[in-house]
Amino acid sequence: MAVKRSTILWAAVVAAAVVLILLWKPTVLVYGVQRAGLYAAVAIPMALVLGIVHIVNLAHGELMMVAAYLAYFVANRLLGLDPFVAMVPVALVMAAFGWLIYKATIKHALKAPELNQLILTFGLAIAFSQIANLAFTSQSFKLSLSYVSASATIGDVSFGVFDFVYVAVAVLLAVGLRLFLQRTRMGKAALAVGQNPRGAAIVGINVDRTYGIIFSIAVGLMGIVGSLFLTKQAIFPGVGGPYTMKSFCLVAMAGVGNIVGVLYCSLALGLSEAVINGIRGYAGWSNIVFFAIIIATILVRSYRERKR
Amino acid sequence: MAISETSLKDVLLFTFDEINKAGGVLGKQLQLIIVDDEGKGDKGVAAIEKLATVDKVDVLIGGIASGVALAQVPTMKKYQIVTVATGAAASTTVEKALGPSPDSDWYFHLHPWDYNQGQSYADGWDAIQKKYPAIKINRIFLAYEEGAFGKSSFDASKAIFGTRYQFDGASFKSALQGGSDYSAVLEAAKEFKPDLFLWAGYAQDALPLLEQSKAMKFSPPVYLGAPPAWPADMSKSPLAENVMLYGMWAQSINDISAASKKFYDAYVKAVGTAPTSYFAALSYSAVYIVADGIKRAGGTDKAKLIAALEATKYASPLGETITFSPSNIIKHQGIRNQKILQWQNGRQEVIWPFEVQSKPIVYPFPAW
Amino acid sequence: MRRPLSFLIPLLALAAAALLPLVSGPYPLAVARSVLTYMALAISWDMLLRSGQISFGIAGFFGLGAYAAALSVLRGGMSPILSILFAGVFAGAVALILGLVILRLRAVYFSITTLALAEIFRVIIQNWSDFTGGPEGLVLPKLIFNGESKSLYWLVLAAVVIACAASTMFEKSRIRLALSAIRNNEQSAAASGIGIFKYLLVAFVVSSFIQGIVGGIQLQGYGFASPDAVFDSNYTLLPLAMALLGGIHGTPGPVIGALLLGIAAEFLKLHIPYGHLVVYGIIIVLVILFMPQGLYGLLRSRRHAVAPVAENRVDAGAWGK
Amino acid sequence: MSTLETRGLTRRFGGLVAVNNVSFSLDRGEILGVIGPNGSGKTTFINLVSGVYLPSSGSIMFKGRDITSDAPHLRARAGIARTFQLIHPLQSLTVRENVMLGFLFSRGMRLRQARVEADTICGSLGLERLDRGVAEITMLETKKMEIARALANNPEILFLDEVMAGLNVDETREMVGLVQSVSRRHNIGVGVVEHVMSVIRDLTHRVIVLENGEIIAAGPYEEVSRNPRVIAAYLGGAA
Repeated sequence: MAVKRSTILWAAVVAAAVVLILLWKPTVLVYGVQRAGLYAAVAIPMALVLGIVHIVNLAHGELMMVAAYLAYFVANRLLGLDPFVAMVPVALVMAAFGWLIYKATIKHALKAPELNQLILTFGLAIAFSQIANLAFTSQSFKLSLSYVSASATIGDVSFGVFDFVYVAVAVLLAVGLRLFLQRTRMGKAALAVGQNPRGAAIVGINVDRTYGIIFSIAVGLMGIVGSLFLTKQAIFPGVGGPYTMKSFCLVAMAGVGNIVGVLYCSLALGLSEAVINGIRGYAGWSNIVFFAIIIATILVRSYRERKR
Repeated sequence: MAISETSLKDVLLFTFDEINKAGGVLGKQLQLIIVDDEGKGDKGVAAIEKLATVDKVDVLIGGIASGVALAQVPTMKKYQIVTVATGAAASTTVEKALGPSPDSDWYFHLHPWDYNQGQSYADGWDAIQKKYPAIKINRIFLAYEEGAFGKSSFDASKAIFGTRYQFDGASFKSALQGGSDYSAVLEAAKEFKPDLFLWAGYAQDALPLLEQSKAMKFSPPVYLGAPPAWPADMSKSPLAENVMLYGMWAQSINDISAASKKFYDAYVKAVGTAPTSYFAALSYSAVYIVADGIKRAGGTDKAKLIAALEATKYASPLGETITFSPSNIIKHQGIRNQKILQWQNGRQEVIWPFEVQSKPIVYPFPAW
Repeated sequence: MRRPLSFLIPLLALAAAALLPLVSGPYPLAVARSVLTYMALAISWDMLLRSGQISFGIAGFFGLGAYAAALSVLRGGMSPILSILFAGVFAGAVALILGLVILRLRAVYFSITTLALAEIFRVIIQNWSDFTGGPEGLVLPKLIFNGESKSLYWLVLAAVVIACAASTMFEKSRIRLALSAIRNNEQSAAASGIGIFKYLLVAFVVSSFIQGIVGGIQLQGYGFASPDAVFDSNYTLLPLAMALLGGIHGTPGPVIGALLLGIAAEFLKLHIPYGHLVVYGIIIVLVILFMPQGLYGLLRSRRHAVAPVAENRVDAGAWGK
Repeated sequence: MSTLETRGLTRRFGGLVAVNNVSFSLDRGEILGVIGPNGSGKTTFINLVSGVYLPSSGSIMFKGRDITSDAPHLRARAGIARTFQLIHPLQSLTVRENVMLGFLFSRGMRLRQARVEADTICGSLGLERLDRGVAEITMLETKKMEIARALANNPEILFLDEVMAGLNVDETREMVGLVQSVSRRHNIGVGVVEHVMSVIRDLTHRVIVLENGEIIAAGPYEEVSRNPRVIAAYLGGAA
C-alpha cells in the first residue's frame, strides 16, 4: 500500500509540473526531454559497467570521444557513410577495443581497492584525450547533416525534433539491456556476477569472461552513442570529459545497478535544467540544478534507508 | 583555451624556419624554444621562469588565454623580458595587472584589447550602415558563452552598443564546456527580434548553433559570430552561407596582400590545411616583427630593441600595417581593429574595412 | 635503529626543502611551488581517506579558499597573511556545516556529493558576479611578498609543513586508531565506543581547512582567481593520483607521490614537448597496474615482508553497496 | 530493577517482523542463553540492544535509564558491550590496538594508559604477541581478542554472538571457562547467542528461546530443553 501511495504522489507531482510547464513555455518540455535523452543515452552504458563490473569508469566520456572520432574519420571521411550507418562498424570496433582495454588494464585492477580502479581509468582518460590531441590537434570537427535541423511548428512556435532520436536510443538501450539481463543466458549470468561474483564463480560462471563481455558491450554501446553524438555536436579531444562527470552523477543518483532509473533521473534533470534555462537571466544557474538535485536525491534516499 | 597550442606551435616552427632559411637575422640564426603552458597558470609561470633564467631568452612570444597571462604577468614584470603578446584580450584584468608605462614598456600587445575590438565593431557597423542604406540596425542581441570569454565580450559590447542601440543578451553553456543545447538563448533572441544577432562562443558552437537556429526558424537579418576560431568543416556547411563574422585574417586577404599570400602558402605547406584561426597570422606577424626589430636594433640589447619595436611598421598578412601606440593603460598596443567578414561560397570575405573589402555584403541573411 | 631513522628522514627532508632556494634558481623553485601545492592537497585528501571516505571535492575547498582570500583582501581590506588563514577557516567552517549533513553518506554517494558540491561552489561564484567578479575573476593589486620567488616558495612549504604536522598528529594520536577502525568496520568501531560521526567531522573539517589554506596561498602567490582556474578538476584528480601512486593512509605516501608525479610531469615536458601528457597518462596506468600499493607501500611491504591486504575492497566492491 | 531490561521490543523490516514484542531482563553476574532456530531474530535482538538498529516500538532500559534511541557508541560507553557473529576485526590495526580502542574511546584513557590496560587484559585471557596484525592470528586468538575488545569498554552487560563458532572441542571448552571467569571476575551480565547446546547447558543460568522473533520459552536450560514448543521449533527449523 505504501509503495502505491508514493507512486501516485509522484505521478501527481510530475503531472502538475508538466501542466505548469505547458502553460508557461511548452517548448521547455520539448527541450527538457531531448536533453534528458542525450544524458541518458550516454550514461546508460556506464550504469551497466558500474552495476556489473563494479567499476567507475572515468574514461567513459573519452570512449565516446574516441568513437566519435572513429565515426568521423573512418566511416565518414574514408567510406562516406552516414553516422547512422557508421554506428554499426564503429560499435563493433569499439567493442573489440573495449575487450582489449579490459584484458590489458581493468582486469588486473579488479582485486585492488576501488580507488585504484578510479585512478587507472583516470589515467586512461588522460591518455585517450591527449592522443586525440596529438593526432588531430584540439581543433574541432563537425559534420553538416541537413536532417539534424528537422523542424516542427505548432502554432507560432518552431522547434527542432531531431534530438528525439536521443530519447529513442536511450529508451532502446535501457529496454534492450534490461531484456538482455533478464532473458538471455549471458545476461542472467552477468546479473549473477554483478550481485555476487564469488557465488557466481561457485556455480560455474566464468566471472572474468563475463566482466570482459559486459565491459566490451558497454564500450560497443558507446560506439553507437558516439556516432549519434557526432550527428549534431562538434568533436574535439576534450569533448568527453564533461559527459563522464554527468554520467557518473546520473548513475549515482539512479542508484548503483539501476539502468532504468537512469532514464527517470535524466528526465528529472533534463526538465529542471530546461526550466531554469528558460527563465531569462538565470541560465547560468541551471548547472546548479543538476548538482543540487543529485545531492538532494542521494540525501533523501540515505535518510529514508536509515529510517526503514 | 580554445585554440590549439599545437597549431600555434606549428606556425612558430615554420616561421622561424622561413627566416633562418633566408639567412637569419644579422647573419645569425634565430633559435626557438617552446614551452607548453598547458593552459594552466602555474605551468605558465614555471615556463616564464625557465625561459628567463635557464634559457635566458631575449624575447617572449605567444600567450592566448587571458587566465594564463594573468598568472604570468607578475613573473614577467619581474624579468621585464621584451614580450610580444599574441593573445590576452581581457583589459579589466590583464591590462590592469600590467599597469601603465614605464613599468610595462617591455610588453608589446599585438592583439586588440576587448574595448578596442568593441570600438572597432561599432565603427564598422556605422560605416556599413552609412554605405548601405538598406541595412538598418536598431536592435542587437548577444548570445554569449557563460565563461570568462563570453562574459567579457558581453560587458564590452554592452558598454559600447548599449547606449546607441537596443541591446540585450543571454548566456549559454558552450559545447566546449559540455553544453549541447542552445534552445533557451535562441528563444530569447527570437523573441527580441534583433536586426543583428551576435554570438560569442567557441568553434564547437558554430555549426550546432546554426543548425538549431534553422530548426527553430530563427533567421535574423544579420547572423554574426565571434569565436576565436572556426571549425575545420565550416566551409562545407550550406548553413554557413552569408553568416557574418569578426576576425583579423581570412584567405580572401590573399587577393589584396602579398604578405598574406606568402603567409598562407607557407602555412598550407607546413601544416597541410588552411588556417582556421586568425591567431596563426598573428603569431606569424609577431615573429616577423621581432626579427625586424632585432635587425633595426642591431642586436638584442633591451633598450635598443624596445626602441626599435616602438618604430615598427610591419606590412602584415592581416592586410594592415602594424605599428605600436599607447592604449588605455599600456604604451605599446599594436592592432586595434578587427574586421567584419562574411562567409560567401565557403570563403570568408572581408566586408569592412572597405579598404580591404573583398566582396560586397549580402544582406539580409537568407531565411531558411 | 628504526626509531631514530624514521625521525631523522623527515627532518632531513624538511631541512633540504627549506634550504632549496639558497641553491636553486627561480625556475626549479616555480616548479617546486606547484609540486608542493599538490603535495599539501594530496596529504589533506589522504587524511580524510583514512576514515574510508573518498572525497572528490578537493578543488571545491581549494577554490573556496582562493576566493575567500581574494574577497577578504579586496572587499574586506585584510592583510595577505591573515587572508590565507581566513581562507582556511572559511573552508573549514563550510566543511563543518556541510559535513553535518553529508557525512551520513558513504562510498560512492559521499564521493559524488563532494564532487557535486565543488561544482556548486563554482557555479555560485561564477554567477554571483557583483560580489565575486563572475567568470572573469578577481585580480589582486599585488602579490604577497611582492612576488619574491624564495618567500613564495617558503610560504607554500609552510602549507606543506602544516599539512604534514596535522597528518602526523592524526597518525600519532588516538585519531589514527579511530579513523582506521571506522574505515575497517563501522559497527565494530561503534561497539568500541568510537563516535564515528565526530571523527569523520574532525577529519573532514581539518582536511578542508588545509585545502582552504592552500587555495589562499595559491591566490596570494599568483595574484588572481577565476572560477575556471581555481575550481579546475585537476586540483582534485592530481592530488588523488599522487597520493595513490605514493601510497595511501599515511604521510610519506602522498609526499613521495607528489614529488614523483610533479617532477615527472615537468621533466616529460622538457624532453617530450609534444605529447608529454600522453606519457603522463600512461605512467599513471602502468603504476596502478604494477604497483597497486603505491611506492611507499611497496617499500614498506618489502621491508616487513608482509603480504599487503587490499582492505578497501569488500566482496562486490564498496561501490556496489 | 534489572541492569538491562527491554519492554515490548519490536523491529520490522518492511513487512517482516524480525523481533516481536520481546521483554526480557539481564542482571550483572548472570549468564543468559539466547537460543532459537536460524532466522529467529537472535542477532537482530542483539543489534537492537547494542543500537545498530533502532526498534520500531518498545523500549530499552539500562540501569534505570531509557536508552532506546541512544547511538551505538554511547551504549558501548554506558556499559553494553558485544561481539559480532560475523567477526570483523579491524585489519589495519594490530591485536593490541584492537583491544586499546575500548579503553581509549569508551573509557577515555590516554594512549599510554590504554596500552598498559590492553596488555593486562590480553594477558589475563592468554593472548600474546600483541604486535601481530589480525590477519596473522588463529581463530581462537581472534575470539579471545573479540572478548578482550568487548571487555575494554568496562561493560556491565556483554553480548556474545556465536563466539564458539569455528572452534574445536578443546578450544570451546577453554572459551566456556573463560566466559565464566570473566563474568564472575568483572561481575558482568552475559548474554550468549549460541547454536551448540552443550555450551548453553554448561554456561548459562537461564535461557530464552526465540522463534519468529518472539519469546516462546524462558527458564533454566534443563526445563526449556524439554518444552515441546521449543523442540517443535527446532525440528521445524531443521526441516
